[in-house]
Amino acid sequence: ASPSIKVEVMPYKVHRIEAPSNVVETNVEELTNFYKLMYKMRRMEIAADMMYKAKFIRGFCHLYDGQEAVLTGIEAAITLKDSIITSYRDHCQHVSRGGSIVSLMAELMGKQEGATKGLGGSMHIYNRKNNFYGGNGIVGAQIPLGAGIALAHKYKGEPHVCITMYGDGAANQGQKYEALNMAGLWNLPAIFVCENNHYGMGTAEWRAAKSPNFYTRGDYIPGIKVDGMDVLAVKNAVAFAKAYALANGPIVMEMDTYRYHGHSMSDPGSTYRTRDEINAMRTERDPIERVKRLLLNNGVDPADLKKIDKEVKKEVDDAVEQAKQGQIPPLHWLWRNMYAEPLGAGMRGVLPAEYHVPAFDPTYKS
Amino acid sequence: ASPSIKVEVMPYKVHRIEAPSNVVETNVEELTNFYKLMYKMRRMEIAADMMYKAKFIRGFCHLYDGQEAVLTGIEAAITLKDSIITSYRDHCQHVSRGGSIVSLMAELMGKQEGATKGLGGSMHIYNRKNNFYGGNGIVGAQIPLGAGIALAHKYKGEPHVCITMYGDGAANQGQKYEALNMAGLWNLPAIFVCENNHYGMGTAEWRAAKSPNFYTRGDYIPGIKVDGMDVLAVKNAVAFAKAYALANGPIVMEMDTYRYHGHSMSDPGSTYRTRDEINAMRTERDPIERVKRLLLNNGVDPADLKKIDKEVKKEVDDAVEQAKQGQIPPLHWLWRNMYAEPLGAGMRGVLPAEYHVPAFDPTYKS
Amino acid sequence: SEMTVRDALNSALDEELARDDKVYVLGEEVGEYQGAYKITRGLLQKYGPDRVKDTPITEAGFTGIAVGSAFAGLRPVCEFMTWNFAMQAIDQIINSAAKTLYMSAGQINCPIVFRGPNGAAAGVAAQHSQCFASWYSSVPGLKVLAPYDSEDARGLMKAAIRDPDPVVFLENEILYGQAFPVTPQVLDKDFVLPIGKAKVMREGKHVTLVSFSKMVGYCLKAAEQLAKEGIDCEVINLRSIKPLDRDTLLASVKKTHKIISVEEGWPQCGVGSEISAVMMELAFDELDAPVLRVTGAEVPMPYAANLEAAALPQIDDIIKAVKSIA
Amino acid sequence: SEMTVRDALNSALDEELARDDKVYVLGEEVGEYQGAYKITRGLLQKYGPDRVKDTPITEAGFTGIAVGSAFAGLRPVCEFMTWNFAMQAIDQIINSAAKTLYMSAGQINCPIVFRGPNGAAAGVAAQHSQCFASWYSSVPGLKVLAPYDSEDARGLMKAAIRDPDPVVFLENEILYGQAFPVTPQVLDKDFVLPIGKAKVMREGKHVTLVSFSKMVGYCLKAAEQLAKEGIDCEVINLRSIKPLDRDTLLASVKKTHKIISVEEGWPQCGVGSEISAVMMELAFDELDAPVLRVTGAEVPMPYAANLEAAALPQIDDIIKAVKSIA
Ligand SMILES: Cc1ncc(C[n+]2csc(CCOP(=O)(O)OP(=O)(O)O)c2C)c(N)n1
Ligand SMILES: Cc1ncc(C[n+]2csc(CCOP(=O)(O)OP(=O)(O)O)c2C)c(N)n1
Ligand SMILES: [Mg+2]
Ligand SMILES: [Mg+2]
Repeated sequence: ASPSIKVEVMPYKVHRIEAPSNVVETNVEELTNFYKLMYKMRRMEIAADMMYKAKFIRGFCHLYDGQEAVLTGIEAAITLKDSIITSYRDHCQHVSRGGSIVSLMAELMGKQEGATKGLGGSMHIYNRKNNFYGGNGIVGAQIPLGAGIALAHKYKGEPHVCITMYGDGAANQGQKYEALNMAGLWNLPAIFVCENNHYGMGTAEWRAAKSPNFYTRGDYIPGIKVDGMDVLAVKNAVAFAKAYALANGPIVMEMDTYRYHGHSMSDPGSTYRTRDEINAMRTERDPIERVKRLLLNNGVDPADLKKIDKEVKKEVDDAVEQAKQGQIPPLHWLWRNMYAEPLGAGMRGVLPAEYHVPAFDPTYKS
Repeated sequence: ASPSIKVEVMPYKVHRIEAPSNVVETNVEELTNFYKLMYKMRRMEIAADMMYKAKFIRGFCHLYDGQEAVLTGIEAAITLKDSIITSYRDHCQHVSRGGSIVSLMAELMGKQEGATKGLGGSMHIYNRKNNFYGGNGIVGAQIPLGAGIALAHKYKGEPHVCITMYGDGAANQGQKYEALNMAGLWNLPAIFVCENNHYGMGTAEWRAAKSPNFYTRGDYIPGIKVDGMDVLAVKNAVAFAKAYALANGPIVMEMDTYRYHGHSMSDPGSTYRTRDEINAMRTERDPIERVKRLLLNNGVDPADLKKIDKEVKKEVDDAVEQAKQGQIPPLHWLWRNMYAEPLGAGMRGVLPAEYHVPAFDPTYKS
Repeated sequence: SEMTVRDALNSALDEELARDDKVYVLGEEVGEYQGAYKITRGLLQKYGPDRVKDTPITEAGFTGIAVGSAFAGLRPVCEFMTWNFAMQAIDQIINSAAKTLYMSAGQINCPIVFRGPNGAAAGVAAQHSQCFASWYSSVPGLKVLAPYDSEDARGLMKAAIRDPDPVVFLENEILYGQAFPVTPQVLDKDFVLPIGKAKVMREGKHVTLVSFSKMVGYCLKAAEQLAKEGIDCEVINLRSIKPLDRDTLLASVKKTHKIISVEEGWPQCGVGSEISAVMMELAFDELDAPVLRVTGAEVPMPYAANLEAAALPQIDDIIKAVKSIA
Repeated sequence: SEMTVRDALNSALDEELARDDKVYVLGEEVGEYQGAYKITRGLLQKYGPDRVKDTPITEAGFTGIAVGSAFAGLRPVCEFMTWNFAMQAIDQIINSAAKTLYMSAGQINCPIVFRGPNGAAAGVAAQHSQCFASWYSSVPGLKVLAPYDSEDARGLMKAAIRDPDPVVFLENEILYGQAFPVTPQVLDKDFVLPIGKAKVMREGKHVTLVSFSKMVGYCLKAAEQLAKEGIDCEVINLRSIKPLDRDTLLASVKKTHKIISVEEGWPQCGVGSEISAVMMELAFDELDAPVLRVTGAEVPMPYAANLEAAALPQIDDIIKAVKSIA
């Protein structure tokens, strides 16, 4: 095992709870893994951007580049038995929860090799096996859903938490306050992670929230504000929050982060914020560069990182090519998996007297 | 004018704001009016209870006895140009906003002489002329509606506030948090009055709210907690809140009060709380008895109060009798006032080919 | 023996809670208060607060929580005090519960029952009287059931709880206290009715009456009276509004060649509209008369008893409609 | 001259904001961002932040606020980024906006327009593609409009804003960028179309095609192709789904004796079901063939382009349906 490194992260701001230490332990091996995963996420999203512009991808497509440290730090602090649910900005959860880049890219391209067989698209990707509950297109809806998943963990007596990710825009949704109240009443092992990337579409946080201190917005529920551009700060805080949530109940985390791209592909992302702001984020707070510096400062050979870069790029490029070779779904897949028990009942097609009995066939063998 | 009396009320609890003085000025005349109005409310609700049990009233019927000081104190601090909106527990607003007891009773009995012509019933009573917006049956829905009425006041440049009344149960509704946020962002002259009668149906406040300190539940919005069984405490606090709201924007008020009856007529109101609790409220905190004591301590002749009692009882009894004599609405009123501009379009009746063009006729002359 | 619809629902819930510890009940006042309409009476005492959960009055939130827990393998029975209040939560019912299995390519199913009284009760006016049968039945991914009698209530509730998909279960407050005869078979703890199948309540050869929930009783009464005048009605209880049992309807129309739908909901785009459209498309040549709809009047529900009655189908209306084509 | 539907909506909003200072616009991104789909472009700059209000992403809340302000005399135009998101606010639309005039015995009207894109766009999958025409059209107290071309968009939007009742205004994202010819009359600042009236877009004698929104264009194209084969279709653009212009439909059927409805929404209890039922009840003897429905397939909308196309009516489907009865 590589020797322990101690890193001081930005002190946490807290609300109704005592802050954990801001000295985080790590090592070269862990940092290297973080670097790899975050760089993979970055390249994936850049590839998605290119593929979208080349018209291989359609509809809504929301990219995560800039925010990689949040998810990477979360995954480092929990296990695949803990659950995650998020919004439509869900590509990276797919890979962090064990999905392949090929199946992500194929999904974006609407291919049958896709993570959801071309049925779901960019916003609807899941991994039930590894407790990733998607991929939810309605702002705020995932918040009570996540509390419900936490309830299931507790109900079954499992020592697991559910991480519910949502944006600064979503943080104003009423259903969040309803979910927080019930999570509090029932002591659910629920971690509410507000990814504050400072904009909900084109609206700056302070224009949408009278109080943009999202870590305090649980009011009577404790909260912690974390530098969401620093994977170590995130890892440490989530480990703390997980222990807290299992012992006591819900906690709110605000991750101070940034999205480099526009909100979705139709948003250039530059009308409501300045180029300077974006550039400053990239040069001063980029989560990948931060880990890279740490690695170099701890004696890692720059050539090793270059090698990783090259491998990751190739992996992503290959995945894109492979996805391009994928097949579009056969038409009869329209009539699959509408019901787990279809009862033999015919569902109507576009034309009269055209009825189809939808099969339940999650393997799409038929 | 009768000489000023200074009364010390229970000190206010406050959240993010400085408390107003808890010494309230009043006089015998004002107190006498309070006494009259509150006793009228009390008798009305008792009459409604009896009429319900005698089957003159049907459906849902929610009584306000016990809570009279809240509305009476509010009305004392605002004018009829300020707006009020509330829940289904709306009988007393009808009279405080200038409606007659006859039209209230007639409405409860589904008569055409009713406040809403027998169309609305107990839960749907309004007085548009005097800015009373009902009478809303969906828990929580009146909260954004009230914020919207406040918005209209501000938009039109009027120096008026909207008082939005809701219960401790409703206080957990997500739409309240959405409305508070927008009211805060837009500095709306909105006063959110939580009537904490400690139960939402059969659920005690602490079983429904992780934090039952409702005056603090605006979080970043200031709040004040008031003895809602003391009309002077309410009057004083609402005057303070009105000035605050016009100058600054929204404020939350928690009125500590109690409902003597069950939630609605189908609830005996005694399975989830003890007889002792109810009796203690009646003997120790009754809002009418409190004013009565003040009047007597300030030299009012008990006979004068007895006289008022008698007059009020008679007024209510007469109103009940008059309402009983009312007519049931004619059948063609089914087809009135569905649209302000019905466009001559036929709406369908129960049977095929039976179409009716609904008239817009708020006077029901036709 | 006889059993009320309330007891039928209560016993079905009780038995299913006993049968499968993944089943739990949540909603406003379901626990300590024993249910606003006492459908959950005794269950808290028997199964404890983890399995009979009182919620705050926050429909969007607790529905989302229930759906999330179903994604994660529990089997919630989510009570709405009435279906009117479910409008605050309808996004979770449609976008989360109904669509996720399809969107997730079969990965995440949602075994949940949404239940509560639907449609008009007595004297509760416009905001508390809406029928949601047509809305929910339009949504692929949902199953929509509406029991009429105690047999339906038991058999369909058990079927709904055991079903792996989201079921919208539309009860009727006025029927809760009504007692119906039940056979020993109905009382069996494994008495489960098939979802998607209608029941012919009365055979007849002249006109088919098709309805659901409380209106089934009205149709039966109308049929009785009409029988005295020599008009022989077949009465079909839909039980399942989605899927709709087209086969049973078609078989009946092939016999009677005349069909009338009866529902308490509004006419436009109602359940009756669908039945009419299905008959058009699948039985046009069988029809000896137009398919007629008897429906709730197209008005927000008024409070006064006489207006309320005028806004809802009465037995006489059904008789009139039948006579107009018989 | 030509005008896109986007510009038609934008100019209508602009002129109505200028005409009546009680009119204001609110919704997510309507101001500084100029509208998610740029329908409100330039309006913030012209009318300022009190009349063009950006809201947080809190549909229930801002819809309730808009409705409350309408009760108090303002005339809000409440934008939903898409109608899918209005499910979070549907209780305010139905229980507050639609029912209050009736419940208040004519005291409190609600002059409000709820607007935004409805139904399927391109590649946005199951949670962003639902058509709500049938649901809203079922509700007495609401008026429901769906423009097809730029004339519709201008004339109906202005009518909706000037109307004293709540109007549900269902736009279509794919049409926003489409340009249509407009006459000088359409460009008049007082060009107002009557609510409740359908428009015959094309006269014909063999088969009536009735639809709304984007499908009107498909019907016109289908009619063109069928004309080449000697089948002469009449094409009706509903414009108003509530009230439904039964007279225009009946007049057409009296001529063609055959009618087909076309919509992108789901079939069960859809707008087509209602049209079918109305024909049954009011034109049974006129019908030479069953009323047919061409509808969106009964599935949550899939993402892949080929499946999405298969889930929605195509011009060929309309042609097939026509030929099956022509
Ligand atoms: C209920 C609802 N309203 C509106 C939208 C449209 N919409 C999609 S994402 C978004 C912005 C969300 O911002 P935020 O919560 O900050 O998340 P981020 O995109 O920044 O990750 C909006 C308005 C939606 N999907 N759902
Ligand atoms: C959205 C909604 N859910 C449930 C109900 C049923 N209901 C009516 S009143 C009530 C309790 C409300 O309690 P609270 O807000 O404390 O007001 P109170 O009745 O005590 O004045 C409930 C659950 C409703 N009308 N609306
Ligand atoms: Mg954001
Ligand atoms: Mg209460």
